[in-house]
Amino acid sequence: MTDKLASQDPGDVLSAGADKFTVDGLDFFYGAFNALSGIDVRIKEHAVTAFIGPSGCGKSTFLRCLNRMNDLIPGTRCEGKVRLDGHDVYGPGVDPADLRRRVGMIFQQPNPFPMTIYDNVAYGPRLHGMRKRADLDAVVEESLKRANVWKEVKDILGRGGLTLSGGQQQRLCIARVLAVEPEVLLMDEPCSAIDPTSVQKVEDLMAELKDRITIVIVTHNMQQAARVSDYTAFFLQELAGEAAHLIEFDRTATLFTTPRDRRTEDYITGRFG
Amino acid sequence: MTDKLASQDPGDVLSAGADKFTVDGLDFFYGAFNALSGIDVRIKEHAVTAFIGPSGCGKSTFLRCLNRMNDLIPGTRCEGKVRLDGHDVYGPGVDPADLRRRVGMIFQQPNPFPMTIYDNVAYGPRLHGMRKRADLDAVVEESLKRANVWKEVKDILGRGGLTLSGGQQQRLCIARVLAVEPEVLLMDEPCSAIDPTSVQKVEDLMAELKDRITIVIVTHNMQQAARVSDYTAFFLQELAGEAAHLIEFDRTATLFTTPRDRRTEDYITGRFG
Amino acid sequence: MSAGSPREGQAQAPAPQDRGPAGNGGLSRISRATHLKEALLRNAFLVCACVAVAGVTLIFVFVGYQGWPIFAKLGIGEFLGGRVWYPTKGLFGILTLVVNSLLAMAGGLVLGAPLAVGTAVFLSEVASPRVREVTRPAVELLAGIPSVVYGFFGLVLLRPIIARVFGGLGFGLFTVWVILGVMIVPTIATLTEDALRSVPEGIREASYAMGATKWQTIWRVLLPAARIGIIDAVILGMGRAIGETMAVVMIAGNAPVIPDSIFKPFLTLTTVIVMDMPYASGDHRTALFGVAIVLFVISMIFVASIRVISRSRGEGD
Amino acid sequence: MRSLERVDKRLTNGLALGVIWLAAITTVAALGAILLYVVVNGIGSLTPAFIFTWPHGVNMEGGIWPTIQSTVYVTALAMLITTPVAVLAAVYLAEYAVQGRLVRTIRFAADSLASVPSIVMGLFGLAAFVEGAGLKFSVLAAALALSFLLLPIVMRTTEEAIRSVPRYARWGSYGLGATKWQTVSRIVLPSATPRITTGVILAAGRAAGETAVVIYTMGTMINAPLFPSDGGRTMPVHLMLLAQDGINLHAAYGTALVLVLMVLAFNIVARWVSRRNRSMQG
Amino acid sequence: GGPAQQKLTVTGSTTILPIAEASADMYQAAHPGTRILVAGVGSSQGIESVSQGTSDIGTSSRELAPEEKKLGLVDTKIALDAIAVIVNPSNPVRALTMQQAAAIFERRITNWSQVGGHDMPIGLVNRDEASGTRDAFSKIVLKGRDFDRTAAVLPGTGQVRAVVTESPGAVGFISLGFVDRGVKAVAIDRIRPTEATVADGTYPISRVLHFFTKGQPKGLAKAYIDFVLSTPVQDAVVRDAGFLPIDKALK
Ligand SMILES: Nc1ncnc2c1ncn2[C@@H]1O[C@H](COP(=O)(O)OP(=O)(O)OP(=O)(O)O)[C@@H](O)[C@H]1O
Ligand SMILES: Nc1ncnc2c1ncn2[C@@H]1O[C@H](COP(=O)(O)OP(=O)(O)OP(=O)(O)O)[C@@H](O)[C@H]1O
Ligand SMILES: [Mg+2]
Ligand SMILES: [Mg+2]
Repeated sequence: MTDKLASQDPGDVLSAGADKFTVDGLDFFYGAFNALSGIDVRIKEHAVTAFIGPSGCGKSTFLRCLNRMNDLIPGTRCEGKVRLDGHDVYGPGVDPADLRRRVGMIFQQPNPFPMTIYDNVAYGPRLHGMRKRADLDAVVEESLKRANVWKEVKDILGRGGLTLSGGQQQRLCIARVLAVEPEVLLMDEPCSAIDPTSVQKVEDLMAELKDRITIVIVTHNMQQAARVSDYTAFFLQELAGEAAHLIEFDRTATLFTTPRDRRTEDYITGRFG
Repeated sequence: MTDKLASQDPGDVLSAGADKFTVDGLDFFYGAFNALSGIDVRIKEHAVTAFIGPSGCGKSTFLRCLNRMNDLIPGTRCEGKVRLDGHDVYGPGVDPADLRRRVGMIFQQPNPFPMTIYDNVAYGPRLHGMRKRADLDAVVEESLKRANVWKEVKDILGRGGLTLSGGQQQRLCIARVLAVEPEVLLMDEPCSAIDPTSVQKVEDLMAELKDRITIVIVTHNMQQAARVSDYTAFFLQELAGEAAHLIEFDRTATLFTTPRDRRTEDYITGRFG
Repeated sequence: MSAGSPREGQAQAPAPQDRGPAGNGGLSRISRATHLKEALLRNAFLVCACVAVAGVTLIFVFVGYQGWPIFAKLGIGEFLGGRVWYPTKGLFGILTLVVNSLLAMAGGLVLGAPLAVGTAVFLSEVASPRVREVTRPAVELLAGIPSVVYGFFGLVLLRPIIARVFGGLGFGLFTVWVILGVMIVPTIATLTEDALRSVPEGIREASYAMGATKWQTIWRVLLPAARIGIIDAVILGMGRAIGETMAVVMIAGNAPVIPDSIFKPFLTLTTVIVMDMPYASGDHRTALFGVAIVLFVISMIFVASIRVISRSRGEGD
Repeated sequence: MRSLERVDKRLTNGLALGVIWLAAITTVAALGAILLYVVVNGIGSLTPAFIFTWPHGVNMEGGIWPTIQSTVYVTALAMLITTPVAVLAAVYLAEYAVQGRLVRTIRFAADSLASVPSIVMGLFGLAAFVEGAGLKFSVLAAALALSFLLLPIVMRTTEEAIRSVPRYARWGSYGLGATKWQTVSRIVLPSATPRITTGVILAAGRAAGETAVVIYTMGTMINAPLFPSDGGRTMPVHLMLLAQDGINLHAAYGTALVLVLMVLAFNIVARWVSRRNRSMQG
Repeated sequence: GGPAQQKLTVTGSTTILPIAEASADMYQAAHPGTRILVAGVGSSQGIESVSQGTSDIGTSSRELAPEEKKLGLVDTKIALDAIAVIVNPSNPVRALTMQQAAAIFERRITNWSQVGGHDMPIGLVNRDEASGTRDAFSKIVLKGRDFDRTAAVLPGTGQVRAVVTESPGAVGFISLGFVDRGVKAVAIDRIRPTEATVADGTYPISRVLHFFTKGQPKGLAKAYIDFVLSTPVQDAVVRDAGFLPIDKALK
């Protein structure tokens, strides 16, 4: 029944814009444990899509399927199709490193590298072969500006990235990703470990970025999902130890006001989780 | 302003029953970091008091002040008065070990000792000098029954406590505490690491126990606070790095339906945290 | 107080043995016996912990007492700076031995440190769990093999091979380098692996998520992030190499000169003790204890520099 | 251009990972070579007669029994002296000590002790125990000198073992009104015992293989020591003398093999203890 | 009855230690109840302690010095030690003069071509300072002058032999009894080292090993010395230790 629902939705919702990611019948396994089953979803270009659901329902797992971060965990397996602009992400010969450059990722815990702020941002461009100091300077400034943190750090670019406050660190991490010009930005609970003022700044940032970048955000905070996203996907693992499913996917406004599934409604009204 | 509020409340709320704990002007320090400031609160006998608030606001810290568990962390300091039945808990010469026997504690992570189920429960009575096998047998059975876990373990008392499921482990830990007949039970997010069925059992348990024991529970789950507690205290650390305060303390029904402080309202309606 | 007062609860409680005088609903005091016992135990443990301090002091006192006269007699400059070690002629300058020890250590490090760091990176970043299951015990076993066995192996297998390939007798720096290089691998590798593992997982993920290859992540993020730990490990390896005795004595050739080739025999600070102790007496024996003082001081310098480096990290980022 | 760069990146990655593999293979190969060489050459000597009889003759023909006995004796005695002191010291550091000058001094001393070259420890034993305390060349003098060498090793592994006991387990005990010593003795130490045991066994392996310390404190006399005041010759010392002499290499190979097997056994037992522990907790 | 003393102390030369120890073991095994303590403390110390009476037998690998002659010590020669200069069998050099041998070990000659061999650098192998063989070699060949200090210093006869066996350019010296087919003993001053040339005293690098007693040996001391001189010990123990039996020389 879940599958039917999920495969019905796209039709309705998809009319709105181009699909950046198309996921069909995705199953994911940690060893023998089937964490996700039969996920079908379309992620719209230049929009913010939120993933919500109780803890452990596989939101992060699914997010990490999109840029093949799960490849790094030994013993995991992904079945089904994930397409980026129509190209199979798991296709033969696809370079996951290049994929990850195009599909950037922000984590719950801000994780600047233990190097200077400048080097943090320059890391990506350098990886991909940029060497000239002037070019790097330009990219660093531009990225920090886009990440809304330039003003705070412009005079201390030589300081260690870890000396910043949590919220600044998180924006530094965003700047670091922006420096490699990703097309998609995956954010896994980017605001749950930072202070309210910084949360505000990050949320503003997302609104600005989505003109040029497709954004997917996992959040526990329903208010946040409602505030920032255009589309929302609700995941649920109904029984401990069983696979999680995508229960409902819709425009955020629709999903929060008139959820079609009773379980979605229970969740967003706080009846469990 | 916060202080004023907190010191006004007791007057209203306290009329209802006897105070088990009276806390006045408590300040707590981790080294130089002032984690809690100016906490005044009265904890009612034979009632369940819930502490709520965002992560890091000092709920656990405050709980651990009540039975001096913080003494175990080097470099910590507690100022102000904490009275149990009117006696100063931090008074000179007070035996923290005996205090802790009277004020039992349950932790977020179930923590059975690496010994048999029987020995886990007998540990406390043995510490305090009980030696006779028959007495111990009686206490173990009685405690496991009161903790709602006797049926599940009565045939495997000789098995290691760590072989039980998480939820059973947590109830075993409760039995272990009940075996030393505490007057107060401090529970620090006792349900956040266990399965829903066990959560149900633990909540039922609290309702049964409060006839004889005063219960204080820290929880992240507002629904749970609403379900199980008679009184609720809301803590908040308004700025990262600053001390947290007690924002509001009231009967649970009142606090959840008509919070007096806007911050309390924001929190319980999920506007932050 | 109401009916179910705490005193009732207590009545059923197993009576604690040493409940203090105020047990009657108030808070009991710590009993004298408990207090004494805890204090006694605490101090007993403290004494045990101080055995380590006593050990270092005793070493300093005893070895110092036996060896100091040579410094007094020759003067520190002549003992440390004298170039000729010729005990039967009454010449006790150890500069040659110091230089040889440093040469042996440096070469062992140049061979061993990259091997060890490579192995550590392999264990922590490259190996699949199954391969790691085999490799790590091998590294640990390498640490368990007694140094006399290394020496024996070097003497009977490696030395003849080197003699055949490079000519000469097979004794010399090169042979020692190879053996020391292998011997310090476990020391450096296990500590480096620890350092790499303590780099937060998030940093690894962040790097991969930016499109870095495994090697880029290792080279640009992990090794720099673990660098303090790696430096510590290398210094410990240096200590191990310069203090190594039994393996070196069998393959060094023990000529008390600075060798003019890496295939020529040489004598070090540690091996001079093994070679001469059986027959040394008088000033000669004192001088050997003097050499022990020098070795002790060198090892203390290594330990102290690890301290300093680790502390500077605490203040740095 | 971008794709060229990608090829270059991949190539570097492949090459570098290849070098890392090579490093690991070299390390394992070094171990393999040593073990193989010792086993192949020593296996022929490994007869009951070799193990259970006394050496005789000028160049030490016959067996190595007294050296085995000496090794086991001195190792056991050293562990007996070291273990309680080291464990209690570690209890102090992990459970009682407050960060401060004293603890820093103790840690610095332990680190220094751990890095004292064993030849220096040997001379120290000679000066302090053999001559200073008048113990002569004896098992006791050797065990004392060895225990200074082992103390920091056992201390460190024990402290790690104690620290790895989850603090929740401690809290559980304190929360029931246990005193510090009750918590340490009934919860912390029992939980840490398997790891402590592993550390002690590994340290024993170290003691059994030690040469420089023993040769100056126990002497080289072939003897089957009965009392701690007796001297003796351990297997590593025997191997060293045989190797230096270079005449009876058969016996040397045999001794090396027995020594390596003994150390191997220590390692395997240690591994087994820790594995069993892991599976019991899991 | 048996010997008057049941305990005997033998101290002195480390060179003789293997003989003294092994024969003590054998003697004690054959005569339960006797106890023979053997210690290697050096020849001088052995001579001193026997003359002072702290030990019953002093062993020495050198002759008595002039002032020691007055101490009233009785000499029993117990073995011959001849030292062979050994080279790799592939080395064409078959003979050296005493001067050449000395020059080689002082590194005044550094290439085999200087003594009629191939053009090959000489690899010197020396023994450690504690070695009696080195001491004797230095006295007899170098006349007390210094060994070259860059030579490899090896702590055992077998090691010297092994190194010379493996390295074409190596040269060393070991007791004649340890010469085997892996090495070649060169003639010195045209005399090849054999048991015969040693016994008749024509081979120049040899010495006699002594037991000294204060007065004529009596009791257990005499029994022990006789045992050492008996054929089984001379043929097994003395040869095992690398020395030559004394009877070949004196009988
Ligand atoms: N490395 C792993 N190995 C095995 N199982 C895993 C691993 N990581 C996650 N899981 C399991 O997969 C399921 C989904 O986990 P995931 O982290 O994706 O959930 P989530 O929705 O992101 O939860 P949260 O909101 O707590 O972050 C969980 O049951 C989890 O226990
Ligand atoms: N041992 C400690 N040393 C120093 N600071 C600490 C320590 N434990 C907690 N803190 C700090 O004290 C503050 C309060 O922590 P506490 O654990 O009491 O919060 P909490 O409300 O229980 O949070 P949570 O809901 O996440 O459990 C936090 O800022 C925390 O970082
Ligand atoms: Mg997640
Ligand atoms: Mg908490």
